[in-house]
Amino acid sequence: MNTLLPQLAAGLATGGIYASLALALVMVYRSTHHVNFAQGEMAMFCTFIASLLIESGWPYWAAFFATVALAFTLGAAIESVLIRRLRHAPVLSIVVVFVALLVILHSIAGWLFGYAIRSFPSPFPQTGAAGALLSAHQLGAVGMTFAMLLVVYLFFRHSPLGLQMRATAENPVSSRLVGVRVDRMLALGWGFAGSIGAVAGMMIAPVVFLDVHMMSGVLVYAFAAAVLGGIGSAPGAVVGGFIVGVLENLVGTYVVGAELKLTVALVLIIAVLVARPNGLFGKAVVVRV
Amino acid sequence: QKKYDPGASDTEIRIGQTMAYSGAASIYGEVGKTQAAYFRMVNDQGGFNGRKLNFISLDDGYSPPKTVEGVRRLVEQEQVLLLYGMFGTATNTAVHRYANAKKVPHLLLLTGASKWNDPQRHPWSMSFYPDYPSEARVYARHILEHKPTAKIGILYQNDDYGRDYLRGFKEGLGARAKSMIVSEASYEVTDPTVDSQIVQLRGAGADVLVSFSTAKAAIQTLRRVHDTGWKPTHYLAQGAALIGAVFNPAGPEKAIGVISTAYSKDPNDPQWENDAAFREWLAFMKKYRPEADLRLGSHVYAYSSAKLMVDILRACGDNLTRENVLRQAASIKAVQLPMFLPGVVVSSSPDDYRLIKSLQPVVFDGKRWNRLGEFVSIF
Amino acid sequence: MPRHLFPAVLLAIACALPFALPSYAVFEATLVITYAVALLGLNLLTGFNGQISLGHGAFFALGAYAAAMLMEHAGWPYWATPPVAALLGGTLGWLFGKPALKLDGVYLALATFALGVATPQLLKYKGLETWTGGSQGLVLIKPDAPFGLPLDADQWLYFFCLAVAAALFAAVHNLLRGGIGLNVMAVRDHPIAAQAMGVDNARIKTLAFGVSALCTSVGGALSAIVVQFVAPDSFSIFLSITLLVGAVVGGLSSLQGAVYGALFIQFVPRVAEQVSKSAPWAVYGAILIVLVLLWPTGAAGGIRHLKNRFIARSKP
Amino acid sequence: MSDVLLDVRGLEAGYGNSRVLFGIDLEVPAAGVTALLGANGAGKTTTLRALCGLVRRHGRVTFAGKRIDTLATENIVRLGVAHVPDGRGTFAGLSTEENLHMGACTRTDKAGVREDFERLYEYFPRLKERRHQQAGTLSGGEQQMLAIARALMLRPRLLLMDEPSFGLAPNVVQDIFRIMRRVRDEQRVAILLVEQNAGLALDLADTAYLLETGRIVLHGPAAAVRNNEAVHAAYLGGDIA
Amino acid sequence: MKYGVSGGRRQPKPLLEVRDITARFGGVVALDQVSFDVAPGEICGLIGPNGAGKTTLFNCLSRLYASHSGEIRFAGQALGALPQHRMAGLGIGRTFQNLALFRTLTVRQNIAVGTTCRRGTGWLAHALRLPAVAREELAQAARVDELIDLLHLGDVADAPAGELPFGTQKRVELARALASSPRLLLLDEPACGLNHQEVDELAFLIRTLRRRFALTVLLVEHHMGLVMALSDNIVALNFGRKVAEGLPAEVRRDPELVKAYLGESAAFNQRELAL
Ligand SMILES: Nc1ncnc2c1ncn2[C@@H]1O[C@H](COP(=O)(O)OP(=O)(O)OP(=O)(O)O)[C@@H](O)[C@H]1O
Ligand SMILES: Nc1ncnc2c1ncn2[C@@H]1O[C@H](COP(=O)(O)OP(=O)(O)OP(=O)(O)O)[C@@H](O)[C@H]1O
Ligand SMILES: CC(C)C[C@H](N)C(=O)O
Ligand SMILES: [Mg+2]
Ligand SMILES: [Mg+2]
Repeated sequence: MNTLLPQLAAGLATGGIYASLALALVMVYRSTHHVNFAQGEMAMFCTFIASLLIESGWPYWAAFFATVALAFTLGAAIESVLIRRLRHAPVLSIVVVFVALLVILHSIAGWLFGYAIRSFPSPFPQTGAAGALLSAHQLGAVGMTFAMLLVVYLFFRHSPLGLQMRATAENPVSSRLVGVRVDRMLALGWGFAGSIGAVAGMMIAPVVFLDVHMMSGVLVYAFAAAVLGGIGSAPGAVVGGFIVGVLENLVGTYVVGAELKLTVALVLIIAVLVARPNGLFGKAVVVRV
Repeated sequence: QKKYDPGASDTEIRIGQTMAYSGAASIYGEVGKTQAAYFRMVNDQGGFNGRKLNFISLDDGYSPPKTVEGVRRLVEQEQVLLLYGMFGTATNTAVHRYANAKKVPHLLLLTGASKWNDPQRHPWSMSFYPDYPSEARVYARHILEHKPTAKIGILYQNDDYGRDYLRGFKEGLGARAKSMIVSEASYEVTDPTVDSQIVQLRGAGADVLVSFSTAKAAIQTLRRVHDTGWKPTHYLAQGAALIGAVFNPAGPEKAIGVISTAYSKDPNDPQWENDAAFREWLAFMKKYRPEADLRLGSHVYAYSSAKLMVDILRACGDNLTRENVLRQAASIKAVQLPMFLPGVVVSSSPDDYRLIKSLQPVVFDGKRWNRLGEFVSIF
Repeated sequence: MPRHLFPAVLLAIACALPFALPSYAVFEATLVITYAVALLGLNLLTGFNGQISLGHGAFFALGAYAAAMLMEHAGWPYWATPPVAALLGGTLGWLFGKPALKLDGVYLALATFALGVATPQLLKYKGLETWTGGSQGLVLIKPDAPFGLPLDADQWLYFFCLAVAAALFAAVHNLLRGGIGLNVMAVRDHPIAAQAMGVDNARIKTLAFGVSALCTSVGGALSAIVVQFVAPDSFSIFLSITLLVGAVVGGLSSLQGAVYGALFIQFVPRVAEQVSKSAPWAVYGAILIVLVLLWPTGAAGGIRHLKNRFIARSKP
Repeated sequence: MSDVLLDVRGLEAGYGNSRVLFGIDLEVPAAGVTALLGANGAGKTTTLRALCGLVRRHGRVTFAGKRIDTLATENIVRLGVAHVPDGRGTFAGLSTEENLHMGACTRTDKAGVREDFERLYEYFPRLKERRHQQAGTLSGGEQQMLAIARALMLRPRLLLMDEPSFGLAPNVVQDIFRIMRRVRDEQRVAILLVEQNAGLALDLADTAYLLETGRIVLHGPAAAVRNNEAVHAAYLGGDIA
Repeated sequence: MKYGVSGGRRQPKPLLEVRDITARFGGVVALDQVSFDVAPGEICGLIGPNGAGKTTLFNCLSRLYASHSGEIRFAGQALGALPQHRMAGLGIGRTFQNLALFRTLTVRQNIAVGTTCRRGTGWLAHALRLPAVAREELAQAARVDELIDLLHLGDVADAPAGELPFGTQKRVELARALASSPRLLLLDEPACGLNHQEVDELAFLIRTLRRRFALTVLLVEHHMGLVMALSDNIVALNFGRKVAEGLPAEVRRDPELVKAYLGESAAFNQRELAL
């Protein structure tokens, strides 16, 4: 049996997973110029809440949108309660706070929700497409990723709010000087990123199953995908996600075996970055002297 | 005639442990918590011989250097009488030599690597978990007997756990290993999915799938295998063959036909519903671990292990020296633990540290485990 | 305050410590020293040179395995292994610094992160199993004090590590206080201007990477000697992150910061565990956040600030 | 003289532990130009920053009768205070056009914004040529034009200008002063002008203040200040004309 | 023209030769076939409208932009193949239009970085703090102190450079550039943001420096008073092309330049310097 096609399909499906979380990273990067390492855990946390809602009898879509809204609030709250106070702190201090958030959310989730692995429903039909390359859920999740991409892309490209967010991330002082409510923009950026993350989580959970560790693996790949695409570029994140997913599978199957596939995939990604230091779709911000 | 080593006195016995309460293996932290709960129950019932158990369980995050630190703290600062039930192969390996040099009992470890059964060189270390390679040999033998023409695909976790199994399995197949195994695929615990590995194994034409994996990968495997319409005979390591923690989330119908081995009662198996031992266990759990998730498999293990520990200490009487603890641990005579399958007895002798000596091959029918032939002794 | 007073006092206290502490605490103090050496390297790179590394655990692992394999397979004495770890770490760090030149910001962060992620896999790799011990790792033997010194093994190792650490701290201190140190910081503050002033950015950055990896490797080697065990699970990406956290919380761009950071790495998780068994890392995270809010530039920065305030107040 | 638009009383400001302004009193009339002169490091930039709430400040500042010394920067701006900051404050990663859009981001009159775009491109044809270019790659002078244009996009009532001629070619400097005159007259904008080219500034201004190490040491009608001996020597050069 | 080395550019060997330099950024041609010479000891003014390409030319000279066509020779040596950081060692020092100080370093440290290219000791020597390092540092400190005095930076010598007023930062940049003992000094708008008196002082300073350190200066400036007073020779750019070259008195009357750059009536709003 030829495995190339199924491997490609499996790669695309996992790639879609990476892409969806990568989009959340891009969202927060674009609106704050930080890479939020806690993004995955925020998504995991929200997915747990969705799971609780569904278990307590909510219809899927009601739980879905409630979770998206809640994730928005969570994101915005973290920004306005915590990150805001660090506005003048060095970048690495903020990175450390992200790490702190990551371990806090992870630890609290373990404490609240336990360590058992749970199934999470998919909104897409459970067609028994035996033998098909991709399941309905996988197709649906990829579709959802594209939908989010479109929204993020149009938002930043063509909406005044998107422009203000980009400007805020780049130069908060100048933004204030043209009347942008910077605090609100940053909170919104975190909120949107939280929501995207929650959607990503709810699309990922049916595939990888829901537990507190659900995102630790995904985050590594999502980070790689977002950076490969050129952090800050939404299409880049999605393309990056697919590339990482497929690359990893092909390397694992045909080149070095599963043991070193992540290593080799990462080496290849870094090689690409050395040739294109701003990622595939990123553009350099030139600093003139 | 009372005799004491550090950690023991007229009023208490100190027991030390490091456990993965955090980190990638934090699911095993539940074991430590249930063991603590068991000791609490013993104390509530008055302890024994007037002594209370003081159980000090530290978090090592499944990181060996942390284990070293923790164990040294337990032995040198907290002055425990013995180390008990510590989790993980790498972590225990890190303190293996230390415990033996210091002559501190290092008992009932939660790891099934074969190195723990080495009474000559490391008399102070003893595991309580079924030996991984031996279990793997059971599967190998089963395949050789029932499906001698099998084309085998193996999925294993890329660490000492998976590799120990893999080694035992190949030994079990012997000379036929080369021809029968058509593909091996490993995964990392951190891999988000095992889809690619499943595609690879299926692509190699395997009609028998052997998974030496832990819970998460096992669930994903069951689901993926089912969804793609692949129908191999599926052997699954007993640590991941759990109805509540693995089959139910994956969908029990997807696990029909899974073959594994068992030595204890699966609490999510309806056949034990009215079993006295099960009910006692349930009552204990309800009272002392009310927040615990009973779907996890680890509570039964923890309960049995803690009970055995208490039995060993009881057997020591008033001679609570480290040497005596070890002597008692190494001379257990055919104990039937309540939550173990009827017929699985625990025993040890000074030159055989393997406590669990037989396993029951079982097959899952979508609801419960069914015995598959007789007990198999493992050596 | 005379320039050398602070390190001198510190050294004096450090020398007295093992006689005042029980052997377990001496062991812990030795671990603090090994982390401090590792953080010294990270601090040089990330604090002084502005190159972020999310993967310094890799160099720590390199040093640890170099030491362990030399002792296990080649029968080397423990004291001969740190120089080899230094050489290896320095060379590999320098080599890694070459492609890293092209990258900065998140792109460099990813590259180093990848290094950290790949480390345990490489250590487990089957092809190297005969030397690395695979996922089982290698178990070492603890050395006793030589020359019949009246010290137990823990005390002796403490002094051994302290000596190595003091030498490295002194060397890095020398390096950073002169012209080279200025160049290292100039490249961080304004690479274009630095270049125009005649600073060879590429050289400075790769060498900074090399020296940084050298220190961290030595830290790893010492830690292997002290812990007497190496295994892939000890060097997961979590170690790299922990090192970064330590470096930041201790205070970047300050050599003292490395010591504070090491204390944090060694003791804060313990404190957190004592506060809450059920969610220790939530406590850890909370402590981390409080520290960063309190001292955005790390403990070293905070202490400097307090000192300035004190001096300002004590002046009429 | 027209009524006072911006009224500053006892303004103090500083950075960290160091104080820079020690009680400044200042008035800017509506539709008038007020010049603020001072040596290097006197605190001119800090004064403008303090008015906008970019640095910690104390004192009483009223704008159009409303206290603004407690407001956040963005809310001050939304009242109609535009600031051409020192160092230009370019959004380096955005295009020239996006930078201008940002200037108008609080405005809701689409037609007016479109009109202003045309007008500003007419003032600064160079910016029109470069409108899709990443603003960070513009030359220094081009970025300065952009900063001025961006501030004008707000259609402010008060314009705080920190060295508008900074890095501009002589003919562009003349243009800028012409533009300032026009916005003052046509749009009735009040201007607080910090400018090293004191000759031009005093030509345009009605009143002038002289700042020395954080204190106003001299103020009065521009012509009078121009004739002050000390001012003349330091800011204008040569003999009193 | 009291101090000008007039006729210097007719000497057989110019210090700097710029030949047909072209620089492009995407569609923008920032420099288009620019050629000119600068004689040793000369102060050459480089003027032109905003965006004419002056800074770009500086960046080509200090090799910040590596890819350009044409040739630049400094003291007879082609710069094309040399890495950027060698420029300081060859004797080309520069300041920047937009401040480029090391913001967290003190003024003294900033200036000391300028002496990098005069340092011979390496990493190992520093780590072991060999006597040679101490000797070198002593010499370097002397040089730094001299410049601090010369540029009146004594009061702020130990303050972080990023917190100083603009004009002071410009002086620090100048000191830093001088610390490398350059032969050719590239000044990009040094008078920007200075008041009249400060510009006067700057003019005086530049002349003093030239004499004292035998400098050749290439000066970009929009302050016509300063350019006209200082320059021996002026090169004018517009849209990346050289549009005029000659003595200040000639160039200031060039009708095209007046229109494109100086503005009507050629009134130098910055009055002539009293020199
Ligand atoms: N970010 C800062 N941190 C600390 N001190 C500062 C900062 N910015 C300015 N200062 C100090 O405040 C004082 C006033 O500076 P300010 O920039 O207001 O002067 P200015 O009059 O605008 O001068 P210039 O002509 O240079 O623009 C200076 O002494 C300067 O050192
Ligand atoms: N990296 C770049 N990308 C795109 N365009 C650039 C880049 N660098 C310079 N330019 C363009 O080249 C032209 C020349 O710029 P340069 O900075 O050399 O002008 P300048 O003469 O120094 O002007 P000013 O007097 O305003 O400083 C400008 O129009 C600028 O927009
Ligand atoms: C199932 C577990 C007991 C195995 C564990 N991963 C180990 O390290 O041995
Ligand atoms: Mg100013
Ligand atoms: Mg310029």
